[in-house]
Amino acid sequence: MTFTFLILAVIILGSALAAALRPNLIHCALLLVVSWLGVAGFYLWAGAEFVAFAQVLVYVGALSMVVLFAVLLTRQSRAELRVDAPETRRAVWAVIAGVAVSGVIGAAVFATKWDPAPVTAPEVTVRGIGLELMGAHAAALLLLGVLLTAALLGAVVLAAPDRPEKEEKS
Amino acid sequence: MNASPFTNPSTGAHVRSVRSDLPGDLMEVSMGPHHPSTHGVFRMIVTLDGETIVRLKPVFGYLHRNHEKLAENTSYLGSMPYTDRLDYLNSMTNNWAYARAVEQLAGIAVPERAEYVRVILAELTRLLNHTCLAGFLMQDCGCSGTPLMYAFREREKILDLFESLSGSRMMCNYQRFGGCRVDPSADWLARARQLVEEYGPFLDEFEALLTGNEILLARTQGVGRLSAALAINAGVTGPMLRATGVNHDLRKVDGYGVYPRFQFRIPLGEHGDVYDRYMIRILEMRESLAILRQAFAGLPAGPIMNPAAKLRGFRPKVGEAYGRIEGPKGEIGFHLVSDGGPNPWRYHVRAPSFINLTILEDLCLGHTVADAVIILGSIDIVLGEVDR
Amino acid sequence: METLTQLRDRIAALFPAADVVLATNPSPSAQHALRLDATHARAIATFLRDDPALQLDQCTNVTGIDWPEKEVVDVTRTTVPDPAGGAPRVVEEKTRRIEPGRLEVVYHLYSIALSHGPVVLRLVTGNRTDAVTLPSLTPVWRSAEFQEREVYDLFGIVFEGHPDLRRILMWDGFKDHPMRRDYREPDDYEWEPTPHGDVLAKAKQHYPAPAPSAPSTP
Amino acid sequence: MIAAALTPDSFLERLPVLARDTVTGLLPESWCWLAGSLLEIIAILAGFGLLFAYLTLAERKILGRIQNRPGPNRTGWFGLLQPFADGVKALTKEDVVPAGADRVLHFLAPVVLVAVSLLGFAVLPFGRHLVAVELDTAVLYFFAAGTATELAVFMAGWASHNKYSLLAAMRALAQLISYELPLLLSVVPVVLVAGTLSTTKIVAAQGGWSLGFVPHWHVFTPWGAAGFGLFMVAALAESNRSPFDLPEAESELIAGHLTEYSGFKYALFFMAEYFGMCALSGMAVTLFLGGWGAPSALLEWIPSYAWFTAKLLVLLLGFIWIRATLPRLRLDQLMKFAWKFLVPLTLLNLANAAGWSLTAGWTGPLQLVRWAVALSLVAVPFVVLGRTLSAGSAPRTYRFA
Amino acid sequence: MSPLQGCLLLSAALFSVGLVIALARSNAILVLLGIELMLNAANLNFIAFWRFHSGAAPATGVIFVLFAIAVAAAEAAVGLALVIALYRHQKNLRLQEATRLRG
Amino acid sequence: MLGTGILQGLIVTAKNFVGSFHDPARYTTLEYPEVKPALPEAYRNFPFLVCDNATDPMGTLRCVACQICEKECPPQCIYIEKSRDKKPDATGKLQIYPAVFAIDTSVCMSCQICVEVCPFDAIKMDQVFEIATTDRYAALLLDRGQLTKPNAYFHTIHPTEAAEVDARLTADRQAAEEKARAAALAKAKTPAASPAPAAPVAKRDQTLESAP
Repeated sequence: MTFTFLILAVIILGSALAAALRPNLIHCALLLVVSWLGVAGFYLWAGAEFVAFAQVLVYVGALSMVVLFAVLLTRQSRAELRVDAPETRRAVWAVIAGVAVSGVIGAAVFATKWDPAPVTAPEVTVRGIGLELMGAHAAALLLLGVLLTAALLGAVVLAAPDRPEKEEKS
Repeated sequence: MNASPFTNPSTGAHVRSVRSDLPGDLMEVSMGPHHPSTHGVFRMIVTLDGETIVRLKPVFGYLHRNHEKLAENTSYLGSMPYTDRLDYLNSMTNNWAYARAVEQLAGIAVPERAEYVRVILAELTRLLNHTCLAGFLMQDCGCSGTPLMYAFREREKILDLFESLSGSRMMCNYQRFGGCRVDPSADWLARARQLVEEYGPFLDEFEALLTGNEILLARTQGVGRLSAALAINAGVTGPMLRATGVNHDLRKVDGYGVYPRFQFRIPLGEHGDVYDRYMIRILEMRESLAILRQAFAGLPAGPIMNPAAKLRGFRPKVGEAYGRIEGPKGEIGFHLVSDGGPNPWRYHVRAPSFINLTILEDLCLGHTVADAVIILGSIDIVLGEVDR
Repeated sequence: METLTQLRDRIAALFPAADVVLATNPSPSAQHALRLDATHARAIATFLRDDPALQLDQCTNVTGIDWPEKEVVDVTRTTVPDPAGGAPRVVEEKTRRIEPGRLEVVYHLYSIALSHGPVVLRLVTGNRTDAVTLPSLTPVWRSAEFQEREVYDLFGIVFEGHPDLRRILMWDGFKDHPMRRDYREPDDYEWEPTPHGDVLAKAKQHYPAPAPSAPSTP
Repeated sequence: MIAAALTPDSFLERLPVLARDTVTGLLPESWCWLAGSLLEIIAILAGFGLLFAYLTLAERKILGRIQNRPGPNRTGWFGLLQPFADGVKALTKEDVVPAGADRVLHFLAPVVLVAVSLLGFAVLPFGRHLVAVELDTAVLYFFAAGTATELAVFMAGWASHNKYSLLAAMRALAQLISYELPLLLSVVPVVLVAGTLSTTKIVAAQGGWSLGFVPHWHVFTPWGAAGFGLFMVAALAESNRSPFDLPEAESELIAGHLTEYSGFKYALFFMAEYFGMCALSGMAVTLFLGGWGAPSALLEWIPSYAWFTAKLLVLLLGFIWIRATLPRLRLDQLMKFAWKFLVPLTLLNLANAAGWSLTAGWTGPLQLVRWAVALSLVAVPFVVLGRTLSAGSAPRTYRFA
Repeated sequence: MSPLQGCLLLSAALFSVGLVIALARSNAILVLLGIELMLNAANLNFIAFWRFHSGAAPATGVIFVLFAIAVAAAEAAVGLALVIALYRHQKNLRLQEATRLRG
Repeated sequence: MLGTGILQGLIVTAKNFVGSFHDPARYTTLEYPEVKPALPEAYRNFPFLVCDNATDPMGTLRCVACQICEKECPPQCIYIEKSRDKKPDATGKLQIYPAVFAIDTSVCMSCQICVEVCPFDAIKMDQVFEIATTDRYAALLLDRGQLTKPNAYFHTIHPTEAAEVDARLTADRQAAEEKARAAALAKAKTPAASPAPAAPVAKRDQTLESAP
């Protein structure tokens, strides 16, 4: 349990919690970007460089943009960006559910007897990942490619406006 | 929104398409009056759907100084320097149009040499205006000043000529009722001739810089299309009208001055879009060079002023006249009503920029903000003339 | 193109109820005009635009003119034969009458298709105060849109049927119509030290108190 | 021969490293790593800070010369003090935050932007021994670090509470979504051929010369030349430079996301723009132009970092030259250009590079075939796609009456 | 507490926060973002086990996370496309009002 | 092919870049305070009053306060008060002179109409344009003393026009003298005849008719 880990945990959870509470959609999205960056930091701390950079590239580089784009495309006015605060009843139930879930998982974590951790991270090079992907996980990779293509096409079809004269933007 | 009579096809009027089903997520942007691309203090209240314009209302008058009221309190001669300040790029043609209106009102003849000099100066002014416009339009398209600076480099040379002839670069105050104020010297004519010879290569360079540029083509072609029918009905004149393919040039139609003596062609557009408007002006400059060469060759000797014309105490008889010439921006006309006094009873300027602005909204609808800027640029307005 | 007189007769035949007067222009320009009455103006304008022999498709210029009320001295000369048998005498009879004030809108029409013109149309209001409504010709010629707005703004002529009749050069809150001959600029200017005599005198009038900070209403 | 005596590891070549070691040698052992890193950071900040300062001056002077005017020449000898005068001016100007602005984001945007645009320098090999961080995943890191720049532009635009800025924010997002993809895809062929994501190894892969004067840089292969062109176009868009400076379109959106910024925050935006430009140019040098490698064996005695700087400056000059010439694209045209032109070309280029590396063993006449195929794979799609892209717009001929 | 436990607790907490966002907020985009957070929490677990638990294959955890990130990206793209379609349809993003599958 | 137009443009800018170092036709900028523009002779700026003798500027002012320029000035920036007494002018004839002659250069628009309408060649256009001041009001109101400049100065700035004016004035003066002499002669011959009218004011040419 290192100091770095604690800082990362505070960043990740703090920004996620703040995002849960902010009324402003853009703030929520930007705070979640911070949270994702924290997660990337965690990967880096854990020694998974490649995953960390992939996380930044995908989440900060692409997903956040798409989210912000969606936020801006679906606004009616500036005031509209202020989402109404969560209804108390729903919020209470949600918090209860959340606490229950973390309670259960936490209890399980403490109840389980874990093996001692290895001292150093497993050595994973980019080359190694590439070879694994093209070797053992080739089928999964192909499937993923199909999935991504399908998702892309689906997204375009869904988001495309009914009127044909409007420009496709996303 | 106003109920629009334009939507009534039975009147035969030109319909302006106004979207009545404006969806909710619109943004209203007030572009101007201090916006770098509005060519002065001009304002467009633009309603945007995303970046697409669904409504545009031009607002102007920020430079309004009631030029016409001033003229009603000033003698006929005293209004001449004020006409310089209408379209401050084209003071020579403004002067000419005003002089022509007064000459029609009072029946003053103009000596032949003066007519030639007027043609020379008017064509130089056309070069000046179109060069500036090309530069400004490229600036609106997002060039970082380079075409504008090249245009200004050449414009300076013409302004130098104006300065050494009339004493002032822009506010020339040169034409008089019945002639011109100063007789150009042989030295001046030689310089002007040299400028004309050097202008063709400059135009070649300017065209090489941008006319074939793919980005410019993509930006300007098909943008801001104007139909010939709407252009005529909306009183659009000048290069804007000719870009729609209408063969209408007052130099040919009215044949005023000594224009009928010169051989020149009128370039005509086909699509009426921004690119056509730009190219028509470039081609017109080349025709102007041809006119200038002929005018230099044919310039007769003789007086520059009609000796019968009065400077002081000029009181035309009761009556009225509308005099117009083909200014670089379009038909510039002056409507004068005289009650026999030393000041005009009514003095009205038919400003081409002002009337060409009528169709701004029609051109911009359905285009983006970036297009609105270049469409406005291609209309070629000078706010001194629009607001008067 | 047919002469203006022929044109007037043709219009009179087509629109028998319309009152079309030939207004002559004594200046050397000889740009005579047709004065139309308000009720038929738009119909006649449409006819002028659409008639194949005229095709006045371009309305170049729209102007307002203000003619305030003025006293006119009409001189009628009558030749009276001298009863004594001498040379006939010319008797000048002077009558004074008040010519009522009116506002006038002038349209200059040209034909691009047939390259002729101008045909000048004039519309006259009843007076300068309450009967200042004229039909708008914007539905016929779009070019009149801004120009009629300008005339409305500067002269206060209300154009009926104009799609968007707002002030165009003056700001929306402005009250008066500055191109009218009897317009007096409001005494609202800011004082600034100027050596110009007139302005100085006006400033003294405007700010009777020595302190220029407290303007008084005139 | 002096040149031979100086290569490859001359004193000049090792000078920066030696300087660093001398300083860190003064400190206790446990501090060495920290001090070394700090020195590297300081060196990068100082070096690129100075480059930024003089790049602004150079841009203004070159633009001036292109436009037949002298450019800034009043402050100091030939205007050499102009950047500092600008800096003082920016620092002493009032910092205006518009009413209704999101103050926190408004403040954070320029800071984030500068911070993020500096990150990329960490993995650029400036010389044979000069790379701040040796990373196995350096290329991935570089692009991951660069992604947040448009996020900062968005923050600036959105937080300013200004409609022009908001439009700029939208444009920035759309532009990023469109250009991130071709930028990455144009890099992939290099990674594919070099077989590594490490920048130092990519540079090493381009070492050596044929006949002593034709370097094995990627730009001298058909796919590499195409990749370089595509990368530079995407880099232009990525760094918001003309003709893709849509978020900052001064003739349309006044200054877009910068409209409501003044004083030092405004200067920070400029700094970030130039840092981004430098970083992307540095990446292009690394990936395609052989990094710090000399163009000829005979010139190897010149220190590697000098070569890197020279190549970098040439690319930056290109940025300025293009800015001086071209008009700006419209948003929809920009996206069309990205999706219908750049992305297909980069994908084809990837296939081309794959074919190139598969046929590496071909010799003799087969080598000619290899070049012909690769060249046609570059040229034919370029012409065809270019034609479809610019369909309907061409110079026109006019009739006269 | 071992590092693994710490990581798992962090992951659990992050998952709960994501769950709370997804359940409590009514804006469709925020709900999507909550789900994204939950996915991230799961990824955290993979890396934690890969790093701090012996016996795993050397690259499995990393590759799992890579796949998960890719799937998450696809999910977000489709999700946001749905959001935009929803907005076009009902002019707001309140999920409570999106009660019909057919328009 | 896509890109050729762009390349063409790049070549043009490159040519201009290189040209700016060796081709004065391309590098057209003048650095103003150090390099002054060469003003053409016709250049006009604000008006000034011509006096014939530099040592006695007020005594030899050509202006006779006829106020034509004041009336004709379009922006009405000239302000003249006539004197109550008369002073002999350059030819020795008694004339009214301007007690106050002020031009508000903050209003003046340099149109040259005052020069054109002046029947006495008394007001001419100056070429001084560096008249920036820190005082917006008083410093821009030029009074009689500031406005008056000798004929020699007029010769330096507008030599051609000044020579014409001088020739015309000399001719007019001679004509007037001759006429006066003839009149005196005639008077001597026939003292009953009415005295000849005073010499008419110098007329520039036919285009200038006398003021209404």
